[in-house]
Amino acid sequence: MAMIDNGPPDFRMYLPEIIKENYGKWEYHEHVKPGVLKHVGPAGALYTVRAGEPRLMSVDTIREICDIADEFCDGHLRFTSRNNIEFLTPKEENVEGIIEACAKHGFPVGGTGRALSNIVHTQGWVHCHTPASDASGIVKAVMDDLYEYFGTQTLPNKLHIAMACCLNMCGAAHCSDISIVAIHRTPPRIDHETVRKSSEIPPLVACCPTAAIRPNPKEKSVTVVEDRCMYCGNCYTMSPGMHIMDADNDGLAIMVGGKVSTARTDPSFSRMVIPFIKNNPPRWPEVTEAIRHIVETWINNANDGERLGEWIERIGWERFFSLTGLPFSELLIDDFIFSRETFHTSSAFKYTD
Amino acid sequence: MAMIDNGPPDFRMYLPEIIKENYGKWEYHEHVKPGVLKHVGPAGALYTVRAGEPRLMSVDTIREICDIADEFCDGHLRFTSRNNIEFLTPKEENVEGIIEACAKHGFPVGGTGRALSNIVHTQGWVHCHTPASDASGIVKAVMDDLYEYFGTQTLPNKLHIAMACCLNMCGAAHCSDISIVAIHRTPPRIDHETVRKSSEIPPLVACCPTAAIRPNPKEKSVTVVEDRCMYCGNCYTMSPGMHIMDADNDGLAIMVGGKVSTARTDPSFSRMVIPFIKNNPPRWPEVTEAIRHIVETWINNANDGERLGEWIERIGWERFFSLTGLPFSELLIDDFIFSRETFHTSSAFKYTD
Amino acid sequence: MVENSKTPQLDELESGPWPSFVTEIKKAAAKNDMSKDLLGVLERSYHDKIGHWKHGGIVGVKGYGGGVVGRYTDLPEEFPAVKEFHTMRIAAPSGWFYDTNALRTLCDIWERHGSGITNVHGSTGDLIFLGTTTEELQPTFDELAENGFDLGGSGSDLRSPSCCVGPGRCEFACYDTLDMCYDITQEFQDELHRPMWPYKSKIKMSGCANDCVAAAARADFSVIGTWRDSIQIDNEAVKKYIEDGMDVREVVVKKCPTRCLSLSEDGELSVEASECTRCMHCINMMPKAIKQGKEKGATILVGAKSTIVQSAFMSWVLVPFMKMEAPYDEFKELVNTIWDWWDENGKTRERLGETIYRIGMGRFLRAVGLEAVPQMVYRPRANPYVFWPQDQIFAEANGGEN
Amino acid sequence: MVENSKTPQLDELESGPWPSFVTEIKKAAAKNDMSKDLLGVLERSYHDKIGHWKHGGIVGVKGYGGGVVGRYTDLPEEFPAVKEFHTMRIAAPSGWFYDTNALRTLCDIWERHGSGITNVHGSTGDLIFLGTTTEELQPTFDELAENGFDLGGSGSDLRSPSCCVGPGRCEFACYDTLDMCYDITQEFQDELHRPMWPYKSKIKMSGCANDCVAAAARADFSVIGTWRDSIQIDNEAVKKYIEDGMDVREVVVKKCPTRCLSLSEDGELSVEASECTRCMHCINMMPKAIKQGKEKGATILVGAKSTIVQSAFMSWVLVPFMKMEAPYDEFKELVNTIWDWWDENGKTRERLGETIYRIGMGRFLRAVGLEAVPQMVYRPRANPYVFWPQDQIFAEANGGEN
Ligand code: SRM
Ligand code: SRM
Ligand code: SRM
Ligand code: SRM
Ligand code: SF4
Ligand code: SF4
Ligand code: SF4
Ligand code: SF4
Ligand code: SF4
Ligand code: SF4
Ligand code: SF4
Ligand code: SF4
Repeated sequence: MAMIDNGPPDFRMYLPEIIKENYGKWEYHEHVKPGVLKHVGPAGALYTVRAGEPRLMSVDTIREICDIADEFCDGHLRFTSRNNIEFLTPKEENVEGIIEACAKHGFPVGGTGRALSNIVHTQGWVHCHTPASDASGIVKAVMDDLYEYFGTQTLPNKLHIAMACCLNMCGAAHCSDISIVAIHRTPPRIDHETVRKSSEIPPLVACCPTAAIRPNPKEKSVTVVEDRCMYCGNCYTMSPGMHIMDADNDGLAIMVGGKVSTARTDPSFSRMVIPFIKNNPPRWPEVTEAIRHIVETWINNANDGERLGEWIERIGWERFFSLTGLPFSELLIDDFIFSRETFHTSSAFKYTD
Repeated sequence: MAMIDNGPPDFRMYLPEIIKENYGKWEYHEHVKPGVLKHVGPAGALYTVRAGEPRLMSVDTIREICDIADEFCDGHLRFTSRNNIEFLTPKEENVEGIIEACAKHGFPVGGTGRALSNIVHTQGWVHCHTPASDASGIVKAVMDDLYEYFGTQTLPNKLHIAMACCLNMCGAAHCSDISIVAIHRTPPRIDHETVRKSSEIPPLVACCPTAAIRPNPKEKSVTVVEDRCMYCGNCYTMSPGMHIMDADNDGLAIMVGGKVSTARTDPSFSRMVIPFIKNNPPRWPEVTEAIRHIVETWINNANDGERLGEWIERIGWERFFSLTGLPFSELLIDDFIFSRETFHTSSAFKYTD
Repeated sequence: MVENSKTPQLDELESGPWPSFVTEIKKAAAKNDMSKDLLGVLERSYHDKIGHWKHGGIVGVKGYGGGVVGRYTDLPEEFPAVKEFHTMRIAAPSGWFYDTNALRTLCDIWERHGSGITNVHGSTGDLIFLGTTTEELQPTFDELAENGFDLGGSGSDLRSPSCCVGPGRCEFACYDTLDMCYDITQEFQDELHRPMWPYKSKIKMSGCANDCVAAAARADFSVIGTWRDSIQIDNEAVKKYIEDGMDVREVVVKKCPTRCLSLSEDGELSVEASECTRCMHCINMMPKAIKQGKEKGATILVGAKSTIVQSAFMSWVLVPFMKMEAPYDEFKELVNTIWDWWDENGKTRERLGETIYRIGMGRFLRAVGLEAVPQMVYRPRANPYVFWPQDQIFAEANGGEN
Repeated sequence: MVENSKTPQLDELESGPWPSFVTEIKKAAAKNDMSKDLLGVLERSYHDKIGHWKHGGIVGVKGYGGGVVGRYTDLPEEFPAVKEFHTMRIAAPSGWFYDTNALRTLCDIWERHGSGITNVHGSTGDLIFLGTTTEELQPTFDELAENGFDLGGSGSDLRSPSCCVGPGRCEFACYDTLDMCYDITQEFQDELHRPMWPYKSKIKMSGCANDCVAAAARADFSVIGTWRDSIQIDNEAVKKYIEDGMDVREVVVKKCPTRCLSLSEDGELSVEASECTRCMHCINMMPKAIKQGKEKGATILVGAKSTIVQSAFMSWVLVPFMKMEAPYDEFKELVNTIWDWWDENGKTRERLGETIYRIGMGRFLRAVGLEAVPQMVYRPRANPYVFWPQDQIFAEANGGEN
């Protein structure tokens, strides 16, 4: 058993020489051009070429990436926290070669500075058991549609989009500039047989955040007070007998305005602005259109340097709805535990029609 | 039974002529001097002299007030939403006479503009059944102490103080620049005999906001899980057998920074900054001292026009604590339903020692 | 200080410049035994650091369920005159306007029937007769009624509505607060006098967003005056303020919360009207130069209350703009509809705001038939936990719109 | 598009400029049956608009409780190769630094044992091997381990800690995120591999408040680099920015959230250091002219998590400033103490933040022995509902301080 608990490999093994030398001593950075960063330290400069990848990758594609890194970076590279590849080299002269190689292999270069970066996303229909939509497919469609903003740096500020394929919201969708969240909308359909066989009743009853689940002694299973259910799917995680997926009624919600950095304004949650868009695979045109519309309204109205949420908070959410023309409805008003803090406890607001 | 449901007298009967003429047509107002307002309309000017009163008044004192109004105001007067008297007259020449008469009868003139106004307060030991302190006594002590700010208009902005004598917080103590709130700190002592005789058990159990009350079938009464009790006294309102008053442990908390107007900033709650000061009648010197200290720190540090809470929100609450030197403790951190919104979810804060 | 005073502690509260309530009680005590005993009970509280009043059986006057708060001292042997010591809440005229006749009449009635001590006023806005016996309640009421007065609310009923001075003395009043307060109080006499709800309910009216009756903090229905169109700027008057030494940029323009004011180099002030939230700041600072808009009315907010039980709530926007003119039918209908809903859905001792919070704005709005507007919230929900109306989504699934 | 393709819907996702995951699956499917069947299952989902995976029995490797997520298709007859299709989470090196050797080794192992499909990376930060059979789990693990790799977390354990690139390529790193991440991951191998808690727990490290791993949003322990002293301004460099056309007043000074920067007429920038909240904005805008302070360390925040069950939480301040140097003992002790408390007090499926919220910061702080500081809250409580420690107040009543 000597080989358990290795832990991850020591990252130090993988650092290029220039990083070892400048480690912790970096002085400044420059945006050379979209997708290319230059970091300078006492031992000289490091060039980074950032390129988008599909996240879901075959081993062959990873090998192609390795080929590029071998050719231009002495075999050194890293991935970013948003699933981009970063080719690392001290040689300025290699930058163009990397860019060309990326183009050849279909890896778009960009995602730096005031750009759209890659969408952080989750499993969806590819692998998860509770999704209300696919993740990779929507991400592909949205990135295709907003492609122009990945390779340029002309947005008001960074644009970080996230996609989560159910209400568990894996990733940081709850604090992203834009998040696409797949949602269920109907109470679980109970398969008593499976519940009986596979689940203990008390924890299943206890798991429901709205106390909608009651024991059903007759069936040795449970019942759901449908009126109280908010379709979170937590019960399905507890028991495979609580079928939450619903082909007709699952779909997507759009939330906007979150961030995590403290620059200028504190971290903030994303807020729901479109409660539901039907699943329309394979390219979800209503989703891509809605997102483009929000992004363009932001571009056209924000001040220089304003993240999406900063812009909205400055103009007020009522103005966001009037500028985008998105319909407001009671579905967008919080009615869970922390709703009180969202209520507009002031007669100072802007009119909209 | 013809005489029930009269409703209040029609206010129109009581309006002075100048008000009838200018009714709804006022053009502007001026602060003539502390305690004196001039309102101008098409029919001419109305002078108001505002004077403090103790709120608890004998009929003889009211008659004295009437004497003044008869002499100078043709019998017209009103009271304000903060328990001040307002003598109303179109005659500028009467203003000084009113001021002198007020002085003679001991009614301080002031409370207008950027001043301290009268303290809105409640019954306390004078009449209520659940108080954790007196109200009138503390108000008297605080107004004596801050007297200089009632008759001048040199504060950064208005200062509206409220006093509530138990956690029911009658009045608007929860949204005042400063509020003095009397609090209980120990769980109710149960008089089973009285509970049995006077109270139904299920509503008594249900009334507790923290579910600390359990039925006690043996005693045909209830028990309190002391660890869960937050001493709100709601159970005492439901049943006289749940004694919440406690001579040794009741006392006062100080909350600051609330407001209700929307001018510049939205209405906001007052926040606890001193969790407890012992009852020290008859003049509660620790309370008057604490409040004077907060007021002076505000005066010395706020920008022109800043209400107490606006000033604190601008500098940050951590800075408020360091400037005032008030000790911070976990008692000041919310742990009830809406606590989450108070947690500092950002690494951007100011250091204090 | 009196030598050998029986109230050494209270005596301490007669010194100092602020008028003393102790002096007041003593003044009444000179003529009245109840007040004398009140002084005794109170001195005892100052000594014991504990209250000496308890509630007991329900007391009141014929035909009413509210308006009287019953109190009994727990020291009846020592202070027999306040064995029973109930307060009566007297409905005050709109804006607390009186003439001396009215006040003297009230004083005379109270001197005859009670302690001779009052609160002018209680924090809901009633004039309070502080303390009398059970026996005297009805006679007091009868005299009051004969003279055109009435009781206010207490218990689980509508509490006495109150309002700011408004058009009676203020250029900022966007509707007739005084008239509306009188009108609705008359309209809802039954709700006010006969408790029937899960808990109390309050209505307060301020003529503008300065909110001089703190309606936003302490009324289940807060009616705050506002306007629909642009503020009106008189640039001649602006120049006058500047000449008189006001730093308009610093104290007005920079403090506008929405930054929608601008001051040109040559002192012209202008506003981007659509972005103004009508916060009142600029108007407060330059009442002669900036006037409110012309299309006036009120915002209706709901839900405020103090701390017990769920936490304090401030009122939030329900109707962004409503014309506010007699006979206030739209408002009355709204209030009636909401009371009905609350009466049906509220738990005992649950205020309107708490009921809406518990059940959810979505369900509340659908039930009372109001359309959701973004002005109701500072920001939309941060969670995806929508309670989807099932019938609606099934209709959609069968071909409707999403 | 392929004629008579079996995957007409997925084929649509091969067009467009962004690299296609469908192309990737097809690439793997050319060599591997599991991937071929994955393609089939996925196409079916695109048709049915529903997922076709279910969880089932717990699967894993010897000695570990986590690291593998078991999955089974609900269409095993049609797609037998993915009857079992479990993912393995491979612990990634700090900052996701690799060399091509390491990556190729991983590719080779996965080609031998699994679908040949990966996620680079999962959103917690693991490199994910997407899909293999139960039988192949142990052999895959064995080969990984032989080559110096290991599994990451899953289930109710510590999830794989992750960090930003930090000192590896960023001048803003206030501590060695890469080293700390490696160090604590090694330290907590047992917690990581053997689920034992009420629920999952996560640690993420960002070198500064830009928070490039979104630690504040999604880690029970968020370690955010900061400093104690003043930012350092190089006014020569400021002038250079001005010369180069930057409107420093507009884009830096005016956007400082605390308004603690000032720019003199002649272009000298200065800071009122005590009022700076170290938000990073000015430094981000002028990295050559403004440097962080010299006394560096980190703020420890706790409690972030996404939506399920009680609502999403963002992390809040627990320790305003902690030196962050190997061997990170103070941090490790803190984390251990808090885990113990949570283990004892947390309910099943209740994250740390939710447990603290339910039990209250006061009780939590007393239990873990931390002193309350105002930096923990945006503002103090708005209610007077203090849970008074009864022993403490009785001690006071008997003569102590208040
Ligand atoms: C490489 C990466 C860290 C890593 O370990 O992988 C990184 C690297 C840098 N970030 Fe970041 N950030 C990275 C994810 C993030 C994230 C995380 C996320 O979105 O999930 C955030 C938080 C975003 C948020 O608030 O929601 C993030 C918020 C920032 C900010 C703050 C921006 C703001 O104004 O709010 C800065 C400062 C700036 O851009 O001026 C910054 C700045 C930087 C700098 C300039 C730091 C430096 O001096 O090297 C790096 C180059 C950025 C660029 O793209 O121009 N980085 N950065 C991540 C690249 C992700 C990607 O592929 O796009
Ligand atoms: C694989 C991954 C998504 C991805 O494609 O990247 C993932 C996949 C799952 N997550 Fe997650 N979560 C993943 C990162 C996250 C993150 C992001 C993070 O860790 O930074 C979050 C939000 C942060 C947080 O922890 O709150 C996240 C919040 C959840 C939750 C909600 C937890 C909560 O407290 O709110 C659940 C629900 C649960 O635990 O039952 C969940 C549950 C799940 C399960 C295990 C669902 C289940 O019950 O079986 C998913 C397994 C999918 C599969 O088929 O493998 N996952 N999950 C991510 C892990 C990969 C990795 O190890 O690198
Ligand atoms: C008489 C009274 C109304 C009444 O019907 O009784 C009143 C009358 C006026 N108020 Fe008020 N306010 C009165 C209680 C209030 C309250 C209620 C309270 O405190 O309970 C508030 C809300 C305070 C809060 O936000 O917590 C209030 C917030 C204001 C404001 C907003 C101030 C701010 O900057 O936040 C103004 C505007 C101003 O002063 O510039 C204002 C302005 C005025 C003006 C100037 C309006 C006018 O044009 O006539 C009146 C003279 C004010 C003065 O004192 O200088 N009045 N005013 C109340 C006098 C109370 C007293 O005796 O002191
Ligand atoms: C007399 C008065 C205080 C005063 O001295 O001014 C008062 C006195 C009492 N209030 Fe109050 N409240 C008074 C205005 C208020 C206000 C202010 C307002 O109405 O604008 C509030 C805050 C606003 C609100 O409604 O929330 C207020 C919030 C409460 C509460 C908490 C209600 C809540 O939902 O949070 C209680 C508790 C209860 O109802 O059991 C309460 C209960 C009580 C009781 C009835 C206590 C009891 O259960 O017996 C007090 C009777 C005292 C007595 O001996 O007469 N009183 N009470 C005020 C009424 C006088 C009047 O009619 O003018
Ligand atoms: S968001 Fe939901 S469906 Fe998507 S990977 Fe996470 S748990 Fe699975
Ligand atoms: S989906 Fe969520 S709310 Fe509905 S029954 Fe299941 S656990 Fe409860
Ligand atoms: S605050 Fe409490 S003690 Fe004071 S009057 Fe109101 S209910 Fe009575
Ligand atoms: S005082 Fe409040 S918390 Fe304590 S038992 Fe009574 S109702 Fe419950
Ligand atoms: S609320 Fe407005 S209208 Fe009413 S008195 Fe105050 S300032 Fe005047
Ligand atoms: S009313 Fe308020 S928001 Fe409108 S212009 Fe004046 S200061 Fe600005
Ligand atoms: S979090 Fe700070 S230190 Fe880490 S990469 Fe981002 S900017 Fe650099
Ligand atoms: S770090 Fe932020 S708060 Fe500090 S000076 Fe710079 S911009 Fe201002």
